[in-house]
Amino acid sequence: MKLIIAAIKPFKLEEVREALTAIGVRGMMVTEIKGFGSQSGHTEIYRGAEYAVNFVPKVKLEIVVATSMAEQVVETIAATAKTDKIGDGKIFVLDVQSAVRVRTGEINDDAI
Amino acid sequence: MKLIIAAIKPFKLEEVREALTAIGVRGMMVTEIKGFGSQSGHTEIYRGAEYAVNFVPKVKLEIVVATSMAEQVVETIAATAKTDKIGDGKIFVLDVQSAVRVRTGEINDDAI
Amino acid sequence: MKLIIAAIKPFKLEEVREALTAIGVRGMMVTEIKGFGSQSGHTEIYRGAEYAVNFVPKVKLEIVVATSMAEQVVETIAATAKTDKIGDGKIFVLDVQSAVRVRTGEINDDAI
Amino acid sequence: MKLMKLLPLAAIIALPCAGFAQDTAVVAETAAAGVADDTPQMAEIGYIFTTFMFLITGFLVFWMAAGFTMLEAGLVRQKNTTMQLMKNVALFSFAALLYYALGYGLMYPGAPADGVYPDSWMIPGWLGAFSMASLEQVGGSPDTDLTYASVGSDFFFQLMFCATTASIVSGTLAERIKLWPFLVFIIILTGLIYPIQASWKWGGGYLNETLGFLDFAGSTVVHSVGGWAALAGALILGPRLGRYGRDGRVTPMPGANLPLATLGMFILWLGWFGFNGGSQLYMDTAGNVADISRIFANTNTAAAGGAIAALIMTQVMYGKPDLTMVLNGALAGLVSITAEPLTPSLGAATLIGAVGGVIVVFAVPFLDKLKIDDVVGAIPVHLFCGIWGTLAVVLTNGDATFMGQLISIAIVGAFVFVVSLVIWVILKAVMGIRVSEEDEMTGLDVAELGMEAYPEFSKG
Amino acid sequence: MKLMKLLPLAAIIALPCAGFAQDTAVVAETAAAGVADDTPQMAEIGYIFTTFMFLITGFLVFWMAAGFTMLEAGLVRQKNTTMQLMKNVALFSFAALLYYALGYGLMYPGAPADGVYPDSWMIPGWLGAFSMASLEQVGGSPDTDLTYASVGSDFFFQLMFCATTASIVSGTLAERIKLWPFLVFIIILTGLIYPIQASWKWGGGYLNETLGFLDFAGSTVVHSVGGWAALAGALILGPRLGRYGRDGRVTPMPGANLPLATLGMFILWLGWFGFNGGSQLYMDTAGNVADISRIFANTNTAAAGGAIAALIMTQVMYGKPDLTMVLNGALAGLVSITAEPLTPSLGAATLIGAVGGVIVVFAVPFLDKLKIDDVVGAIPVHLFCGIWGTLAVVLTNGDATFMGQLISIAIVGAFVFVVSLVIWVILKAVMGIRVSEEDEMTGLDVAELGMEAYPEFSKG
Amino acid sequence: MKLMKLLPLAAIIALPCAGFAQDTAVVAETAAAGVADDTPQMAEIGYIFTTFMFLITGFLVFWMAAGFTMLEAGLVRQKNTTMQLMKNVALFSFAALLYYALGYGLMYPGAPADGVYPDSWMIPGWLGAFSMASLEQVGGSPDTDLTYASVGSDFFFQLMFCATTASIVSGTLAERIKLWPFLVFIIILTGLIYPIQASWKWGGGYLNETLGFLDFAGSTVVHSVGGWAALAGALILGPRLGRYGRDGRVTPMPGANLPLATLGMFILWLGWFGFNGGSQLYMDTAGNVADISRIFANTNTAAAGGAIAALIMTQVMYGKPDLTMVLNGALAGLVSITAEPLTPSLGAATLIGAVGGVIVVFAVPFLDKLKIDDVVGAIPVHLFCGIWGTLAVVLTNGDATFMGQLISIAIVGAFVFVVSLVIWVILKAVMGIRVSEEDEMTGLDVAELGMEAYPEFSKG
Ligand SMILES: Nc1ncnc2c1ncn2[C@@H]1O[C@H](COP(=O)(O)OP(=O)(O)O)[C@@H](O)[C@H]1O
Ligand SMILES: Nc1ncnc2c1ncn2[C@@H]1O[C@H](COP(=O)(O)OP(=O)(O)O)[C@@H](O)[C@H]1O
Ligand SMILES: Nc1ncnc2c1ncn2[C@@H]1O[C@H](COP(=O)(O)OP(=O)(O)O)[C@@H](O)[C@H]1O
Repeated sequence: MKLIIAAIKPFKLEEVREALTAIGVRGMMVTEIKGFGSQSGHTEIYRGAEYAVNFVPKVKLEIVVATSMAEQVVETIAATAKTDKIGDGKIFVLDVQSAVRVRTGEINDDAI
Repeated sequence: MKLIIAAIKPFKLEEVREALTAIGVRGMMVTEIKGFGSQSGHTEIYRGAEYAVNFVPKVKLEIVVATSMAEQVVETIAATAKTDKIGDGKIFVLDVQSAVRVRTGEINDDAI
Repeated sequence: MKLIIAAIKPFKLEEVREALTAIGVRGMMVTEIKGFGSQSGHTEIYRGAEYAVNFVPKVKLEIVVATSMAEQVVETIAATAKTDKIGDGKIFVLDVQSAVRVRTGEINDDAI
Repeated sequence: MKLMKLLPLAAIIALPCAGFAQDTAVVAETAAAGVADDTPQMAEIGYIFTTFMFLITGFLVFWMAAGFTMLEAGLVRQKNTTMQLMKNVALFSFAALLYYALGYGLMYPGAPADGVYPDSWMIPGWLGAFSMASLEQVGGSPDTDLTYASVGSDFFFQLMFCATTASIVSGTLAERIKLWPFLVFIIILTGLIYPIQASWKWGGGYLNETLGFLDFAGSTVVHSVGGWAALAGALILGPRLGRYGRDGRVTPMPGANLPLATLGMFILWLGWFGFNGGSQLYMDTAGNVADISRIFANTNTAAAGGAIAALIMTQVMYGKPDLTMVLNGALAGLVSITAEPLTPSLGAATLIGAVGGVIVVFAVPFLDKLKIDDVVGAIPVHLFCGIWGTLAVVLTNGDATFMGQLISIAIVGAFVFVVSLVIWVILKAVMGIRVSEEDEMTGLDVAELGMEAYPEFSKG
Repeated sequence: MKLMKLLPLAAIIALPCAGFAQDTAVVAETAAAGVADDTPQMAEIGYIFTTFMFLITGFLVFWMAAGFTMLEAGLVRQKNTTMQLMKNVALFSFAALLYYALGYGLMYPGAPADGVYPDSWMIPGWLGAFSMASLEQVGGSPDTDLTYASVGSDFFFQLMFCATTASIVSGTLAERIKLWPFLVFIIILTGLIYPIQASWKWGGGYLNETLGFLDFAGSTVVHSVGGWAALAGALILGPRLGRYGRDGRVTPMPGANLPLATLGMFILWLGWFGFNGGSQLYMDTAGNVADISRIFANTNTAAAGGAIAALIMTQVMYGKPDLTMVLNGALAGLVSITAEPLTPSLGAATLIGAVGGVIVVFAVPFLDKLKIDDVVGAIPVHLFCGIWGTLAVVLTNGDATFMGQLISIAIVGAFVFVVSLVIWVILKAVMGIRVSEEDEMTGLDVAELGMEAYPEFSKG
Repeated sequence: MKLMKLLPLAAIIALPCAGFAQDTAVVAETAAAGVADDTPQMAEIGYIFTTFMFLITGFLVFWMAAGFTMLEAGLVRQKNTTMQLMKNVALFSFAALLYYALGYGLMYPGAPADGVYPDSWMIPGWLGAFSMASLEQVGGSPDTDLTYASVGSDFFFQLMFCATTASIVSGTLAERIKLWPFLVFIIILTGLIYPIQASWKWGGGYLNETLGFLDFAGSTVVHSVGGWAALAGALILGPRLGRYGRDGRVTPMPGANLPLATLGMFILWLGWFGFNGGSQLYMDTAGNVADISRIFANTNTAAAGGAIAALIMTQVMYGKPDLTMVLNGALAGLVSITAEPLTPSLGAATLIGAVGGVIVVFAVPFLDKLKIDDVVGAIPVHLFCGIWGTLAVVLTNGDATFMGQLISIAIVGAFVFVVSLVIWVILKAVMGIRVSEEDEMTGLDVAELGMEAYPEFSKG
């Protein structure tokens, strides 16, 4: 199995979720994060003092899928989250050794 | 070492933490997440408009433990987080290559 | 590539970010977490009732870097986040199999 | 409140609420007044002063409804906030309806004229007759008694006291009680329980006539009544899940939004000037307005005394001052001075309030010892300090007797507590008053209302 | 408001605002009054009562600006909160300036004396002359007419009504309109549209003189006017991105902070006592103060009726009560009683308010069907219930005619809606009224103002 | 405030606070009044009007305490919010006690009768005698002077001004000062510093008698005094950690809850009507109530002017309007008009307020240049605009002289700043006024109070 970690723009979340459901992804973990990257660094003024905004709000998806499915999931996210504007995000793939579904005790591919 | 990632029901957090402490887990990272899974998808009405609730609040645990301990930790979480109701959550295990304790510089098993 | 996960004290975030930028890290994901560890467990009183505070606020950094850079990043974080006080945090390193930059489709080292 | 009023009721009975009589009435009166129609008749001036005073102090007491709402919304956990808001808006609205439909009539059957109670009592001195409130006709009526105030202003003012009593209950029972059973209780409380017992004192009933009970603005008649009803509810309802460990360990469930709670406290403090000041009931002479001034000053200093006492107590006892206790302390000071805000000197008022603040600091953990789960501390503030304040009347008002106060407290307490207990038991049996364990864990907002109070804020 | 006033304007015209005339004036008057200078002359008493009443009811209406601000800040999404706060502070401030510079003069050209309009009208009965507001000289003027109230208090009170009208618009158009075009519209609304149409009724214009239109405190003149302007804006501006799916699916965008919204509702409820009560315009006799009391009591019960109606309706229709609808319901009750808060009995007032509550529950989804995106429900509350309330006058006030009410509603509505529509179209063409898609998705706070309302709270 | 008052003090001295004298008193008076006991004597009417006016404007000023609390709680960072709430509740409570114990007596030793100061001065014109405040007896006293108002109402009203001064300090020093040293300073400020300097003007002291200083409602006597004390504190306390980089870079520390800050601003705006209006001190004649009306209208328009000025300035200077500056701007307008809210025309008042708004926009970054860390902008608003407003009196009030104003500002400023500086230095030496670096980074809520303001909201 693979753990797919993706940082995307918040307003893309719903679209990505629908696309993933469409290809059969049955679960994920979503976290609000502060992203730092090339998009960062524009400046704002607060009460007359200028300052750099280094973090931009992003959404992190963590999805565990069967190895066979991983590529498709990555492509789907990449396709759906794309706006061609800087800050679209990143997708990372890691190896998962095992998985358990708490409710049933099913393991690995059956668990996800 | 192993990284154990678990998504559980929020109200189970305290119980799970106690159970893990009991078996000697000395640290973890806890994050509030929005979970998507089979539990998701009931509908609500807001100001007369019906809509589907796709995300349910979950808590994500991330725990790094010595390989020898991994299985026991997974079992403990699975046992404690269980309510037999849909949405109980998932547990994933990943490989960790190295660990460092910032304060002391200790590494790997000594760091956790 | 490596995924570096670090739990540090919140007020160290800016310092660490600057140090990492200095050594050429171009991106990261930052999450507010509740940390459990040896630092935890002091007690407070609320309306006359004593209770233990088991979680302390921490910041989690997730950074994917080229394998060649991983060690330096770990050292930089360790050096910058250090206060020699309990609760300084931990750094974990995991293997990353692949990476994609959504905007451009670049992969792996080019993506980060 | 100094004296109950025959006249409003007389007025009520006398006048059908002739809606469209407006213009005729106006014309009539205008004609009567003749040329100088815009200069009040001398006899009207006191009436205008007192009526206007009721409207102003009345809207201040109304504002307390917002105060309770913010206080409670700030002291419950995030997941039960929408429900707490809902309960507070709904309870005020139902109180308004019920006090109109039943309460006002029951509460003011009128004082006895040389020992003989008017027929407006069903059981003389104990139970008034049923009648819906109605106001003078538009334009006022020629035969209005000008020595008091307009029925409308009196009704408006008194209604707010009834609603206050109801607000007290919602805080104690928060985070676990179902909406509708709670509202059913509120309907009974505001339509029957409150007005009936209030008639004993302010309606010229037994406590007033026979026991010489003194309760200027309602430490007992309003606050302890709310407290008793809440206590009965808390006993039947039981504590929140996980609140009390077997080992007697108390798990704090910190309020989610302390700025809101603090705002609520300030709103209540402000409203209390109306609560106590308006209870002077007359502003038609220099003496009365000077008394109202005393009341404002005393009310303010009592609150300050309560807050400071709680601040110092928690600093000393726990090593760290506890804001929620300080907020309760200020309210405790206010409740404590409510039974007699007029006669104490500024110093005495400060001390009476300070004692209230001390009581709260001890009462809150004490209730936890008894495993009585009072989410916002309403019982310590309104019941305990209501009793203290009622007894403290004897310290500064020579007309009050310790026994007269004590017996009255007991009578009112017994009546309200027992009746409430019975109603809660019935409600529990009939419709169930508590949400399911799962719903309670999920939080009432999502489980019962499907609406989060802070949907976009992630929970830490 | 019962009658328009010649005198204030007379005063305005008569007196230059002689700032430093203070002391002389004071001296003069003091001298005049002689020894008993601190006892008001009999003739002054009614004047003092009414003036003071305006100041108090006026500050209550001012407080409504905070109510709208909190209501709207609570019902928009987190990312647009700072902008909503900004718009509300700014719109009140501009309303204050414009009503001073143009509005007050346009609104009160004065009623015709035996059929003949004073020259203070440019178009008799339809358009007043331009003049900036100015107050009596310091110390008051010897020749002040004592039968009404001071110009300052009247101006202060009336200004708040103008600002209220503006507040209504901001809620509907929230989360997508640019700051400056919005403020330009507000300037036109408060400087021209509102006062001109208000002069038709309260300035003694056509609707008042010829159609016998009755609108006590402004269900039409204030609330529906705000509603019409908002509706025109919503049509030109279009709904928020993603609000309405092609398949007719409506995507709810829940308010980010319901305690804030609830606080706003309570503030508005409180302010409404001033809004309706002060519209009695006189408190110089027992009859007038008794009427104001009726108004307070009726206003309160109508709000309660509206809240309960919405509570029950949503419980029955959706299975779960909807807090945001209950808040709208209370406001709906208030708007509904505003056209005639005096003549109804308490029972009638409750029903009139309750009908308002029902209207809102149906109107909100109805507007969504039409893809008209009203973020806070201002159109159902202020426009729909404003119309209902204006028609309901005939139920309790014999002087009102159904046709007179209906035609007046239509005239005011047509004028405000058409003029607003034109202005919105022009603004759209000239400066553009809507933020870019990207900015809207990012949220106006960061995109337009670079300032988050809750910077430290992570978004869930 | 127009003139200081001999009489209240006379009353104070004359009457012991005879708590239980109530009934006798009441009876007496009633008897005196005889049959028509509910119609005020003609001579009482002005007294009732003025007294009631003080109670109402007084509760409005009380409400400002909630305004400061919300404003500050909204502008500090999340981690210091509970502490800010605590400080505000505590400072008001201590102010209430100290003004009763010391302040009121010190502040009103009474004006000189033909040049001779009464013995109630320790140092004639400069330092009053010590005496605790006490009110007329219950029921009022037969020999009350009816030309002014009740002592109770005057005390209540004046107390709130003292508390306002204290509230100003807490905002500037937020996020780093320890609770108790702060409260010790507040005790000295409200018990000694404020009343002593206030007696120079309002107590009939030197500034009033000799310099002809005019400060109607306290731009200098209240606001700049708070500002000077805050400035002294900020200098001794130093800026927040990380606020100013070596390279002169300023790190913004954005307020955590802008809706709260906006609510606070609206509360202050509302309270200011009482602050300035009540300072007319009399409402017993048509002239006085007309003046109060002028004051209400001018106060409102000045706030609007300040807000709009700040809105436009920030738009022009930074390209984006800054809400926090707009909030400061409205308050700046209010402070600016406070020294003379009566004599300006509406236009002049708007401009005076607008200048205040401009001042704030420049003053806030200016203080940052000087590395003076004022968390909420209290120094620009209350000190800078307090000075501006005091000087601006000469523009519309012929009685004011530029030098008289300037010298008075200097005397008051020197006294308050120096004394405050000394006290801060002593406090720093004796108990330490600043929390540890670690505690400051952790946040005062957890470190000092062990209680988070928003425990369940995760920090973004
Ligand atoms: N090396 C990295 N490790 C972890 N997360 C990253 C990394 N680089 C970027 N990200 C995440 O991806 C987001 C978008 O990246 P950014 O460089 O801003 O734009 P782009 O993806 O267009 O290059 C960042 O906000 C951050 O959350
Ligand atoms: N494939 C997955 N990858 C990551 N997280 C998952 C995955 N499937 C489920 N989860 C997490 O587990 C939670 C519970 O899963 P769900 O399918 O709802 O119920 P159950 O665990 O009973 O099957 C989800 O809310 C989500 O947070
Ligand atoms: N085994 C672990 N797995 C994951 N995170 C951990 C682990 N141990 C500690 N942490 C994280 O590191 C933080 C600091 O660890 P702690 O034991 O409190 O202090 P120290 O790092 O000085 O030993 C914890 O709050 C937690 O977030």
